[in-house]
Amino acid sequence: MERGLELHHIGVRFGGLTALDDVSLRVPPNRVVGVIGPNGAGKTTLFNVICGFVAPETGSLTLDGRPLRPRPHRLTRLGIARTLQGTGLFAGLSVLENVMTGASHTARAGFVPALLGLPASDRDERRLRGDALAILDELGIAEHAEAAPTTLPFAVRQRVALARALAARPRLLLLDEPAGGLGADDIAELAELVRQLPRRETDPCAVLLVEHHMDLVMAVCDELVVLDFGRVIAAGTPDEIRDDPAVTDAYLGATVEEASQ
Amino acid sequence: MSATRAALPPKEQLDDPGGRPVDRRRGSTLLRHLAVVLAAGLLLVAVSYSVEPFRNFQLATVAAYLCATAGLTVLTGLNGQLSLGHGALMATGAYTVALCQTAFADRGMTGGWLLPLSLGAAIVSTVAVGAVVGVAAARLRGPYLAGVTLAVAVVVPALAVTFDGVFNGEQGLSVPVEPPPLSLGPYFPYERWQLWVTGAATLLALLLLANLIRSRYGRTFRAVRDDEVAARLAGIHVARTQVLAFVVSAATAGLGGALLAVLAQSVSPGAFSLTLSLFLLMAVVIGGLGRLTGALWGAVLLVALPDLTHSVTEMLTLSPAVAQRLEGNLPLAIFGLTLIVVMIAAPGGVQGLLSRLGRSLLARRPTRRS
Amino acid sequence: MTATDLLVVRGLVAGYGAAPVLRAIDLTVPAGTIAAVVGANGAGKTTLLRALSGMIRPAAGQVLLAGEDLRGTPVEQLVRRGMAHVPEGRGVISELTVDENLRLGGLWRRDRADAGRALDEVYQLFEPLARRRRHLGHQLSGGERQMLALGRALVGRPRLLLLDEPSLGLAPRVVARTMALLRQLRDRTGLTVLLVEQNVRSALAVADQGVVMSLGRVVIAAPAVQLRDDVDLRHAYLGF
Amino acid sequence: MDRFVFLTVDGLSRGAVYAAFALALVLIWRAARVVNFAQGAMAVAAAYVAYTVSTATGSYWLGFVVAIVAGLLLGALVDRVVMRHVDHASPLNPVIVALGLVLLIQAVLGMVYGSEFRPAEAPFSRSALTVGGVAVLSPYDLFVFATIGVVVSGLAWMFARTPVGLRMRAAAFAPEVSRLLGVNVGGMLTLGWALASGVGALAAMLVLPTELGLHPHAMDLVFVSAFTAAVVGGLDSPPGAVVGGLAVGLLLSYVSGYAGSDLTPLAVLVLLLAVLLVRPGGLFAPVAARRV
Amino acid sequence: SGDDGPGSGGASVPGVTDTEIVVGTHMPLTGPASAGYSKIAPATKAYFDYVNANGGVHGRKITYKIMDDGYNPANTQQVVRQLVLQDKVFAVLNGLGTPTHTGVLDFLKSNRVPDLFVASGSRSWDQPDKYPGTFGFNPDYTVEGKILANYAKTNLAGQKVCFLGQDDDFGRDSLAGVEKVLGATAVAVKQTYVTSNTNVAPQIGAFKAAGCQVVVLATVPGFTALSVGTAARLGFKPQWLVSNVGADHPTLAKQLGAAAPLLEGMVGTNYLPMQNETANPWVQLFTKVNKEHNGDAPFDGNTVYGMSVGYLFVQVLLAAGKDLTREKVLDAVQKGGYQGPGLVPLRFSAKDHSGYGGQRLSRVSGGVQSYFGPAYETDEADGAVNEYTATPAAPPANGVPTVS
Ligand SMILES: Nc1ncnc2c1ncn2[C@@H]1O[C@H](COP(=O)(O)OP(=O)(O)OP(=O)(O)O)[C@@H](O)[C@H]1O
Ligand SMILES: Nc1ncnc2c1ncn2[C@@H]1O[C@H](COP(=O)(O)OP(=O)(O)OP(=O)(O)O)[C@@H](O)[C@H]1O
Ligand SMILES: [Mg+2]
Ligand SMILES: [Mg+2]
Repeated sequence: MERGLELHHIGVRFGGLTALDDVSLRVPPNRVVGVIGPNGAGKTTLFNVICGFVAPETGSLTLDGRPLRPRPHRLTRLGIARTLQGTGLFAGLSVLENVMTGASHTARAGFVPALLGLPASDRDERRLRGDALAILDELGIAEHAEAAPTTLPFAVRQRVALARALAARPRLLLLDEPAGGLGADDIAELAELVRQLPRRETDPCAVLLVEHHMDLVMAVCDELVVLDFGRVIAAGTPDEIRDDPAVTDAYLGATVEEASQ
Repeated sequence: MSATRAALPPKEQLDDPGGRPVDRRRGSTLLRHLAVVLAAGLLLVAVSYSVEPFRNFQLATVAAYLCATAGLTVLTGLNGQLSLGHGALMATGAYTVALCQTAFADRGMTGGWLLPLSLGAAIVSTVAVGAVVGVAAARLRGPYLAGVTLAVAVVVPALAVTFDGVFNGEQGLSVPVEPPPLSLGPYFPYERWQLWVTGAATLLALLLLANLIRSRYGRTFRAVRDDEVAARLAGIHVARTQVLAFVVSAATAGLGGALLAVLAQSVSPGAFSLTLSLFLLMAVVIGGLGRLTGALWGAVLLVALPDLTHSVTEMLTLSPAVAQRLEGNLPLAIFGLTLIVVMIAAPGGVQGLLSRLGRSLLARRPTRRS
Repeated sequence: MTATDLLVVRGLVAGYGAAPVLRAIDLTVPAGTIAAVVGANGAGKTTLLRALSGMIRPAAGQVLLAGEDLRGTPVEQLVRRGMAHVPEGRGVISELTVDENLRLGGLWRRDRADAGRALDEVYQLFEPLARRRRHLGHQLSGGERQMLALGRALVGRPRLLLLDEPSLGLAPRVVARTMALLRQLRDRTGLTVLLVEQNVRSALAVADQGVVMSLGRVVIAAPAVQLRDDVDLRHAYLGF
Repeated sequence: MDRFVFLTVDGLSRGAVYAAFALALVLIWRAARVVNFAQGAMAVAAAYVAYTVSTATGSYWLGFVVAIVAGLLLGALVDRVVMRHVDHASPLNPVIVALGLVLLIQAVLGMVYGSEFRPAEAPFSRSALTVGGVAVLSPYDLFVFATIGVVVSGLAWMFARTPVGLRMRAAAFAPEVSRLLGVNVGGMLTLGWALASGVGALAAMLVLPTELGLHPHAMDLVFVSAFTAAVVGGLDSPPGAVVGGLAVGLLLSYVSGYAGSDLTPLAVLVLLLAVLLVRPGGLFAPVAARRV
Repeated sequence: SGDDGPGSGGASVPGVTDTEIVVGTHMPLTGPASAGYSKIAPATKAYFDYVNANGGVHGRKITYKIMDDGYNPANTQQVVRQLVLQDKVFAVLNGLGTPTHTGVLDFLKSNRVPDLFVASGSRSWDQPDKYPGTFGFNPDYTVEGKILANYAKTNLAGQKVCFLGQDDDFGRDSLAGVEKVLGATAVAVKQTYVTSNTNVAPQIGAFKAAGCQVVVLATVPGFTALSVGTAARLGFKPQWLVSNVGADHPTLAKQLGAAAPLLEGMVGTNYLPMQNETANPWVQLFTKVNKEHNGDAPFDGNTVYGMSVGYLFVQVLLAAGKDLTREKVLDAVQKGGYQGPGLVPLRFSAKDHSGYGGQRLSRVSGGVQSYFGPAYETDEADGAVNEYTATPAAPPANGVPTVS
């Protein structure tokens, strides 16, 4: 039986500042779990713990029941991929190359074939390229394959970042504010896309999503976890969370319309 | 000078090493590159017959420098690591080749295979040194990396003095090299032979480098340069990649140094001073970072620019009093000024300038199908 | 142009290379009002703000601030004319502390005492910043940086505030508060705001005027209420 | 024991001059994010001006002041005429231009002054005072220490406490944003170059009397040591430059005193590695940047 | 192989026509090592111009190509090949520097280019079997060390002798000479310096602590000045015995500036007329040449040196005869017997390619450096240090040598 990613009693501190405090959560396979909370609540830090950029002071992680001691460059091998807040694309690589890089760990040809330009290396490259093009196609940005990322509109860059993460064929995808800077149409499309991820025919994956855009969160998440000052203050289905007064108080607040009247 | 930013490509253009669209490369990388290398080799042979010995020697020197600049441009241009110590790596190769050749000569061994063997040994020893430096380098960024490689550039030549029992101090070692094979005839010019040897070795090195750049390794080099965090998340072991780039770069630098030693038939620490390291860096930047053609322009400039500036000053007739002051200094002043002007006028280096020219010519061609 | 028009843009053309991104923008923002600029990704909203604050040089057209032509005014002089630009991507200086970033916003001012007061006010407005005075910019979370960037602009007590997607990365509660704050400032101090937003709903909620951009042109400029309430207009230009 | 004290004192006084020059490198790094490889050549140029003035007027102090002024001007000039026009998108470009400047300046100095050594006079006695039979610092050393102390604390104060210091740092880190905040970035850059070059000239005036003399290449070796010192200390930190300078000075003195001068380059490399492998941003590195 | 390959034999001799002889040299004109040395080649050239103005040698004018190598062996490789392969020089004359010139020995040999009067005191130039075309000029460092040590032994007997040398063959050979005379254990403290570290206080401090009374310096001028200055700072005043390389008083005085009086009493060596001996006919001749053909550049030991090289070369060309070939020039040098400005004998023979074989001591007194005592000659082996008593030759009337 598959158990997915589990965090147990994670605690992180930066100097005197408690970024995460006794946080436990679970991302079951093929589910979309959202993490929301005020700015500085520790959401990105939580991602950093899962990725191994930040070592927790307390607590532990397990993946499918096995202890997980994450290191960033080994994540894709474990079936975890992540996008970055901002986009973090390689400016000097074309879109296609960016996506191919995402699948680095699947390359099989070693150094010597590469150095000698042997067919093994060429085959590898062709396969990576084919896969990358397929993903770009799936996300509807194949036409930009040759472009330099810096010349593309923001929404397209966001998709490239997503494509790069998907190229790793993850079982768990960590998305950090994927809707940031997107317009309403793009967000709707993104929502559709994220919803589909656990239901893809090939390589379905679970999603752990950090986002401030409530429409998106409510539309795609199966479960929500709310952080405030590094602690979990609520967890449940979107509907439960929406009506939780503590969450409204700490995070949602009044609508803009109400607030500005 | 953060290392990760050390070499962002010019904005409007990606440093696709071959400049061809990515997805139309169907055939074998090896065959494609081999064809280019063979053509270059034939051209080189033809040239070697049509120019005088000194030009042959100069071309051979260009070839030797090209090994080093090509390696450096992979390191600095593609991988974003700055090295002020490539002169020291060249010295490592040069001394290794000197020791090997001397050992062979002392034992009375002869044969055409000895030189390739020595060159191989030079590469191996430089790889070892490069790996050690590279491991340290992988932890460092920008000016801190510059500081350490600068120290390496100073230390390695100094070791020749410290261990003068082996390396014979400032005076250095001589490199016994066999004459051209008799089958080429008794009067075969030595300099032409030198060009053939260095040219062949360099083309081979370039072939391998070009293959590597085209492979996923080239891509990971550049990915690490552009964004280390994203690279790690894409499953790339950043430190390992950086060490690998350093080692590859060291190997070619070692070969370059070894070839230089073979050309000069001698090595001494003074020939591999910090100045050489700095000049190599200038060469790759002026040539155009991150492209093998840029490394070629850089190597050509390293040899041609001093020669040119010297000729320019020779054409001036000066009174003895003025000549005393200008002699030597004027070429250097011209050299320095050229560097500054080129860097300001063409920040993408010679190669950047050429490709810009090429593109604007293409754009002006009336029959362009869309 | 009336005396109360703080910002007037006429026939502004600007871009990054050969092809212009902005093709003849005309725009008027009366003093003491909030204008929301909305439009799809790549419409040129950011480019418009950059051209206004001189970060890119317009190819043609005119920008008048309180009747004064801004052409040729160096970027660093514009704050002295009362214009503050919070750029896209926030522009927090990561190597400086929160306090230094904020002080930088008022450094150009002669009136040191008032700059100090403005600083205190910002700390009161954004209390997470007050807790992190000595933190370096890069240690902040995404939303904290956004607060810092906005706060820094306010320390200079601008007349005209150019905001590029201030809601980006902010928690809904803070978005609401920020928007409310803009209204307050408009009402209390007569601040004029040119607000670029993807978050059309919240932008139109606070704005007096709505400006819709598409492909480098202003396709419609109308009272915000009208854009908000007129279903046909909304469908035609905003797609919801 | 006497020898140890002697070597320590000697190392400290050497280290002080390295520190002075390292400080100039730190300044320009903080102001423009450039490692100025031309710092040595620029400082020598200023020292030649001082030499000309001093020999013409017979006044050391006039030359001293003129050197610093010349340094300030040269720095501003280099920024306005050259560096301003360099594309800083790749940080290597300014480095290459600086190397070009080195060649140019040294060649011009060689043309004007020839390649003979000129004497570099010290304003105070360099003879060590003896205390209890051991030679300790000379009046000149004390002068060097005092000058450097004043410069370091002045600079530290300027950067940390004054608006101009804040502007300079902001302009260096984020020129675009700084302009939006009303910082005259161009002016700050010029000021940074001028200050750094002025401090460099001052350092040269302090260093040269302890070197072989005045020569177009007189600062080449000092540059290497000072750059090492700055890197060891952390390029962003003026106190780091001082600590790094003293550390390098001491190390060189001990190694050549106890082990042999041919081992000094190796010792410097070992020091660098030892420090940087533990603290990759130098001893006084700022907090490591959060990158995700 | 190929004794009669193209280029040698036959009518054409590289660099020689009926009206011209082209010779070249490599020198540091720029860079850290150029101080002083950059004046040598122009002085030689000035002397050649003087000879050319007086009709040349056998009707041929001498063209002297000076190439700057910045004291960098890699550059030396390039410029010497340019001289030989492109400019087709007849010979390379007075190439300067041990590390720089060592690198081109094999190249010059395989191209059969006469490699005359190398400007350094290394013993490498004296290998007639291995490098038949290479000849030295300067007395070698061992000879010099022996003569300095001989002075210490006879005039400063019983004093504690110490030694500071450059960390290369210069220092090593010099120390070997000193120890040959004084005995292997006689030198109380031996220290070395590297040119990349300009602090010699640790070394000088060690001398002081050990109570050294005599310090032999095998140092380049910069480090002589530095050592003397540092010693004064430390209140240490030994008797300095300084190698010819680093003993030129004008150079040192200029570098020390106001501290020049510290040089008082310094004993040095030389083997050419001192530039301040205005009564010496050679100095008079060279001064005249310097005025007429060298832009009246500052006249110092390097000028005398450069012109002496030129004089010797003209002597050799004359001796080689009108029908000039490379072989004849080498034979002419080996024949030996040249008399010129030198105070000690030139030792050229088929078995000996080493150049001057002795030195005379000088002392600085009242700010003036002048010779004292006899000239000495010796070999680099265990031979005794002997007085050399032959009277120096006088220059020919018009300053141009004639066939002897
Ligand atoms: N490397 C660090 N050093 C110091 N403080 C840090 C560091 N990383 C994070 N913090 C602090 O920890 C807290 C949590 O940061 P985090 O980035 O996880 O917030 P977040 O929930 O992602 O916020 P946002 O929604 O604004 O992105 C913040 O107050 C931040 O300032
Ligand atoms: N630095 C640049 N160089 C070249 N083109 C650019 C640059 N910045 C933006 N562009 C192009 O200009 C156009 C308008 O961009 P702009 O950033 O102004 O749009 P925007 O409306 O702000 O979009 P978004 O909502 O994504 O922020 C886009 O097509 C974009 O690709
Ligand atoms: Mg976050
Ligand atoms: Mg925008």
